[in-house]
Amino acid sequence: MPLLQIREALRAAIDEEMGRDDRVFVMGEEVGYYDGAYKVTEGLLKKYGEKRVVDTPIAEAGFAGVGVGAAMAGLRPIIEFMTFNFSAVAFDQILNNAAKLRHLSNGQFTLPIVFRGPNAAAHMLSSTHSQAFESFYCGFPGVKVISVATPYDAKGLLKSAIRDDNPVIFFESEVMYSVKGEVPDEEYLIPIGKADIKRPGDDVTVITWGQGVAVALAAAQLCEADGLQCEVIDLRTLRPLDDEAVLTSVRKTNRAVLVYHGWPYGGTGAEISDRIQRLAFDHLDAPVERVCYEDVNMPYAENLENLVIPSPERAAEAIKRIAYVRV
Amino acid sequence: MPLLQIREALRAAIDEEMGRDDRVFVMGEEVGYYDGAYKVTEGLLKKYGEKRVVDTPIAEAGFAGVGVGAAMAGLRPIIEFMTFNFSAVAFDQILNNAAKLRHLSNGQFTLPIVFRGPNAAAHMLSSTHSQAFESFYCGFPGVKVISVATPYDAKGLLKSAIRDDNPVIFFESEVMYSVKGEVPDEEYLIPIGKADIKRPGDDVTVITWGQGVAVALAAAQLCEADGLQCEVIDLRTLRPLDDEAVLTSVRKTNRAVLVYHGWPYGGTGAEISDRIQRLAFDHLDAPVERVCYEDVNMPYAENLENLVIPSPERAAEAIKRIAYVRV
Amino acid sequence: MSPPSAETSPAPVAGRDPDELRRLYTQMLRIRRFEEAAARAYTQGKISGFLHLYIGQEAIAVSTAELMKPGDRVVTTYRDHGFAVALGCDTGACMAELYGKKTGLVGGNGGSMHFFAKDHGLWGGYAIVGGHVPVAAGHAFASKYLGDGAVTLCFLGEGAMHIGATHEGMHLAGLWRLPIVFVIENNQYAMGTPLRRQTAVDDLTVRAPSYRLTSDRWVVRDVFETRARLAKAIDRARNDEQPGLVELLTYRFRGHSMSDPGKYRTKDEVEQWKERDPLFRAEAELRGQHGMSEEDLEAIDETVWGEMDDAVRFAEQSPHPEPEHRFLGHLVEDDLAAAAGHEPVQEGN
Amino acid sequence: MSPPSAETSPAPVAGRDPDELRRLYTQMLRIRRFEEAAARAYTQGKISGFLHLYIGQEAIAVSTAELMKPGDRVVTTYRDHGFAVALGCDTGACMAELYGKKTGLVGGNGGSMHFFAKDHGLWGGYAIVGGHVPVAAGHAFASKYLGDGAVTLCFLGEGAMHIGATHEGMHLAGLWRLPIVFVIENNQYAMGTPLRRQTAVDDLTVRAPSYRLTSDRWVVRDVFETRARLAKAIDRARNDEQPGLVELLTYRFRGHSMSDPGKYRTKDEVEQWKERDPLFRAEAELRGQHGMSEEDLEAIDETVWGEMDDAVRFAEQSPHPEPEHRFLGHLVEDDLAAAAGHEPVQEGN
Ligand SMILES: Cc1ncc(C[n+]2csc(CCOP(=O)(O)OP(=O)(O)O)c2C)c(N)n1
Ligand SMILES: Cc1ncc(C[n+]2csc(CCOP(=O)(O)OP(=O)(O)O)c2C)c(N)n1
Ligand SMILES: [Mg+2]
Ligand SMILES: [Mg+2]
Repeated sequence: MPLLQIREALRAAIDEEMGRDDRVFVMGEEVGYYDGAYKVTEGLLKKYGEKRVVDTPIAEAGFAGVGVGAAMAGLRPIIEFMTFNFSAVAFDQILNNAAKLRHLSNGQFTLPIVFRGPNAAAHMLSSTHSQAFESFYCGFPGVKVISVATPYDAKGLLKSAIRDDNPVIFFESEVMYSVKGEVPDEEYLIPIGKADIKRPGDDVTVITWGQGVAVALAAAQLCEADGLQCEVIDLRTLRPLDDEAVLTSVRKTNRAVLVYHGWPYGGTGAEISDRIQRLAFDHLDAPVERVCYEDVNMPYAENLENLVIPSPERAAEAIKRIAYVRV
Repeated sequence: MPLLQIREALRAAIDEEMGRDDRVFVMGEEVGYYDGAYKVTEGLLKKYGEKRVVDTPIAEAGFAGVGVGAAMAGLRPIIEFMTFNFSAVAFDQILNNAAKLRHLSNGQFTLPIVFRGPNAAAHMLSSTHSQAFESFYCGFPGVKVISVATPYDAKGLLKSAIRDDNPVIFFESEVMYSVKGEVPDEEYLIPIGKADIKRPGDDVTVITWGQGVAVALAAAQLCEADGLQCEVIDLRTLRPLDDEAVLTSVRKTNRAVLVYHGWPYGGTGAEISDRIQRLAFDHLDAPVERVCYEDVNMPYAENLENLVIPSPERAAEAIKRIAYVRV
Repeated sequence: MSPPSAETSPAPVAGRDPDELRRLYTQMLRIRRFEEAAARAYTQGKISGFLHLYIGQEAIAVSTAELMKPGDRVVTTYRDHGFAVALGCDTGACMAELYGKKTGLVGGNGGSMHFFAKDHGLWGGYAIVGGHVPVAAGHAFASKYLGDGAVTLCFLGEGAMHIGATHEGMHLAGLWRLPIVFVIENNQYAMGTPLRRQTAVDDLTVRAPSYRLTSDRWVVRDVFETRARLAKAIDRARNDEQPGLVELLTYRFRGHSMSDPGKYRTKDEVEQWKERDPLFRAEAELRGQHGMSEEDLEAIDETVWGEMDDAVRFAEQSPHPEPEHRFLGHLVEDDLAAAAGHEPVQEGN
Repeated sequence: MSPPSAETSPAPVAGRDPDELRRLYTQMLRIRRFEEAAARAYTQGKISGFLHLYIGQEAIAVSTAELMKPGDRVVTTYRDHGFAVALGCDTGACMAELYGKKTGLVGGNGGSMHFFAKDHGLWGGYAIVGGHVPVAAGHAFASKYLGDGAVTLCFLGEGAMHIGATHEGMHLAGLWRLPIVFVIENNQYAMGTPLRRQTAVDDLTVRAPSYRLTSDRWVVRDVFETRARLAKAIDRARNDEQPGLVELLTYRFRGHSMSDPGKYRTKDEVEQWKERDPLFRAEAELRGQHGMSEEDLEAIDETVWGEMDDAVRFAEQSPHPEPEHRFLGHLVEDDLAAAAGHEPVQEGN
């Protein structure tokens, strides 16, 4: 199987879907002539032209809203946020239009739209450029939320997202675009809403997504030295959550740790923790732990950023703590 | 003690603080000549003039940002959102400016600013006008978040919020502005960060805030018939959370139910649930339950809205369920 | 408040056919009576929430409806009943929506502020000020993309001119030469705030060149004039790649919503504007120039009231939405499953 | 890209004092060399994150610094080093910030995009496009409220003109007649997007009347001219309640940030603009009209490079911030507690 970078896998997904359906188009800042700020859309302008690869001025609320309107009118927009940090100025369009117009119109409209782009911290971009937005968007009834960590998942899930008839928020990561992995030549789709066990194990369930996946796998590795076998579950879809996958694992291991990029108060992490304590209460031998950002605005300084972002060591510590391994 | 409505208590707080400190001013849509969309600021324009009671055009990002800038420059703005639903268009100003500028500038600036207004569902305003925003804002490092349910709390906490040197998000409710309660004549402050036991009890801890408080108290009443004594804790401050108050109660009752207005996925409710399972794990005899909005966009139709919003009956059911009372 | 500066004297409009005027008059009257019936129901406590009346502005919706071709779209604000009635939505369904009934225009999901009737060209009433402007630009974007020849008409209050989303939506429409006309219904107030405290300019079309939009601006006194001038803007947008910005000087005779007593305006001012009321003027013309009798006029009114009484009756007798309805309209697959008889699934509950 | 239309020929500016020119030239050079040093460190992998260079636009920051009175403020974008240097911030502290060091201008919290130096009048570099415009209006609001006589100068790229926050901030400033000047640094590109694909107009000051802002517009070729014309705008804002919008036609000779090779521009275009480079022109004038020798010029450059080498050395030798520093700058009381030696408390951990 060919080895692709995540950016190439995403591009292949967009390219295939654009080839398959004339109504699919890409819109965002620098997606066209610049080939994408992070080169995800490289070559697409050349192939599909200005009509279907649309550069925008800096106006996220504007072009997010244009995407919503275009979706109502039968197109299938892929809206790129250069990073999800800039979606903060389009928050209302996602909350009050994308997520609500089907409901408000009592089903008169269908909104097949994908909002995608990199999310969460990269490296030394300071606080305004290092935020994880799933905690906000996962809360919205009316949308689906996806976060990918491998080229294979990126391609299969982005294709599904583009074909989905609902608004989908699709999270990538600047620091992961170059991550390579096998991607089959033949076409495939990955169903939205299904988690993936990235590493099987019997002792502790480690639940993760996005940038957290690599951290969790590294932590699992570290824990092996202590004889702990972690089951690492990559959620992939954050809304709707794959409760079954999580609960099946927790019922087996009786312990769960969440590892992810994002602030600690509330959000996706807290939701999963709450579901586990509620739906697997009698199976838990230890509290659910979360390893995520510290509760601060992300500092620019590298040494501080490294402390704020979850590390394999910090994750391993939490895993061992709830496995009651002396640390 | 005089009986005041919540709106009057809020007004008294603003009035007293404006009288006390020239740098305090109010800004927002219709706060002046119209006397406030919900009459919280009634009479203040007349008393303090246009300079300190500032009507704005419809430009939430604009005037929220003006507030932030004015706070950096030494003023103490009170920014009214006509409702917090409209703060969605100012999301970026709160996230990236209000919550971050002190940190980004390494403490060069202090941001004594209050964003206040009604929050969550009122009655038949449909989905764009019925949203609870604490789940978003509680996540931001760098702000405090308050939600009030009585005239006494409203006055004492708003005064503290205005005097606080940090950005404070202050939640009220359209449907509670007319709620009456005793408010002392003499000046008082209520400390930010302290929960209040609105009803003591030994059997189940019911944690609530804002519009949830009345629901929780009514549910507690209902549960008495089954011999259950609920301890109803009104958090009042949602960030920072008063962990001690919650944990002390849960260690006593070994059971907790959250009752609040807001969506179920993530947010403040999930955070509290997570903290309880984590910090009182060995004390819990049942999973923590949450009684909140159903996971839908709020319908306009009254009968549907009543089903989506938490009712005393629904709360009582959850309380009994985790107390293992047959329902 | 003094009368607006653009008191453009309407050039005598050709073709003032009495039958046509009568038809347009009746349409305007239907909107007015619909809203009067709604206001009464509101006062009686039969409907709730927010209710923003369009009374005084009807000529705009009626002119617009006249000009729409199949596929054209109207996108507007929460002040949306007038467009629904003018575009031919069933007044029973409109009233039932205000009552939050199952038979309502959007099944009780949206209420007064969110009328949608795609089949009638009503692409929605939106309640976040300015938030619909980029969406409307998106509709026009799709028209250009698909080459369907349709025009989108995006209505907004003058109060919406000062918010970011409006700026971005208009800017993109101008940049991309989209087939859209933005129509400002400048009814002089945003809630209680008169224009002079909203903005430093008098004439909102001064913004048009910054977006490369064509512009026009007039006092809405005459439904023929309004139709004729709107037609030109629509034509430019449809055929000449010239998106437009039109400012219509108008007035709402009621408060901002039912809860607003409108104390910020003088009686004099309201009276001045009543003289410009296109409905009143059309009636006067029918009576004066066209010699229509009092009885004929009353007969029209009776028919219209009859329709509205029926609408109210329909609304009152209609059932509430089924409880499961609240789970619909979120994800497409849930709607399909429900249609096939399956139970709803709830996230996180 | 063809040269901008507003190639306003600079009226011969009175008072071209050679000493003054030399001073301004040196200031511009300090900015350029600072950034060249930073770019080198970046290329060497010693600094990271985003680094947006100001090279080509230095005359703007230098003119501005000349005009500021105590209390006046500069608010700008992520392209902020030039202002920091021009306003007198220590280049060592600036460089240390890029290195993320404890001794940095903001202690390593903000990095390149977030220089703040209140005491020097630098009220910050902001990284969300347009997000700073309302904040700057807020500073001006405070000045008016307090009657302190200060002016706020808000700089933005031409790319920021199309986003909502900019519209709202400018609109409020115009409505309330705030003491502020908005200065568009139109360097022709927003990242890789040339102006003609950003907006349908050529001249961005066409927007000024919609906000009732005064306006001016010129090509930045000459630091004296730029200073003189900026001075007028500032004066109107300070003394006549006339907030302003100024469009400065300029160019960045480097890519948008260090990761941008700038392939979207032709060599020719860059060369054309290099001829307008105020630093280059000042040097030519010093050499030509004022007879400065090559050695004199080299001596200046050497001194400036010396400063920058010191800055780099200082940055490299400075310590990293202490780990506990990451908990500071959030809540005031935590900062006070830390100053008093207490441990930080973490919410939710
Ligand atoms: C973003 C936002 N802010 C505030 C409101 C509350 N609000 C609803 S209508 C309105 C006034 C709008 O005035 P205008 O645009 O002139 O329209 P009109 O009501 O006069 O038709 C306000 C402030 C809102 N719906 N959305
Ligand atoms: C809201 C927002 N969207 C996108 C970005 C990413 N971004 C940073 S700078 C920039 C280009 C800005 O161009 P311009 O305003 O002309 O300023 P210049 O960089 O040319 O100085 C973009 C798109 C951002 N920081 N904020
Ligand atoms: Mg209006
Ligand atoms: Mg630029």
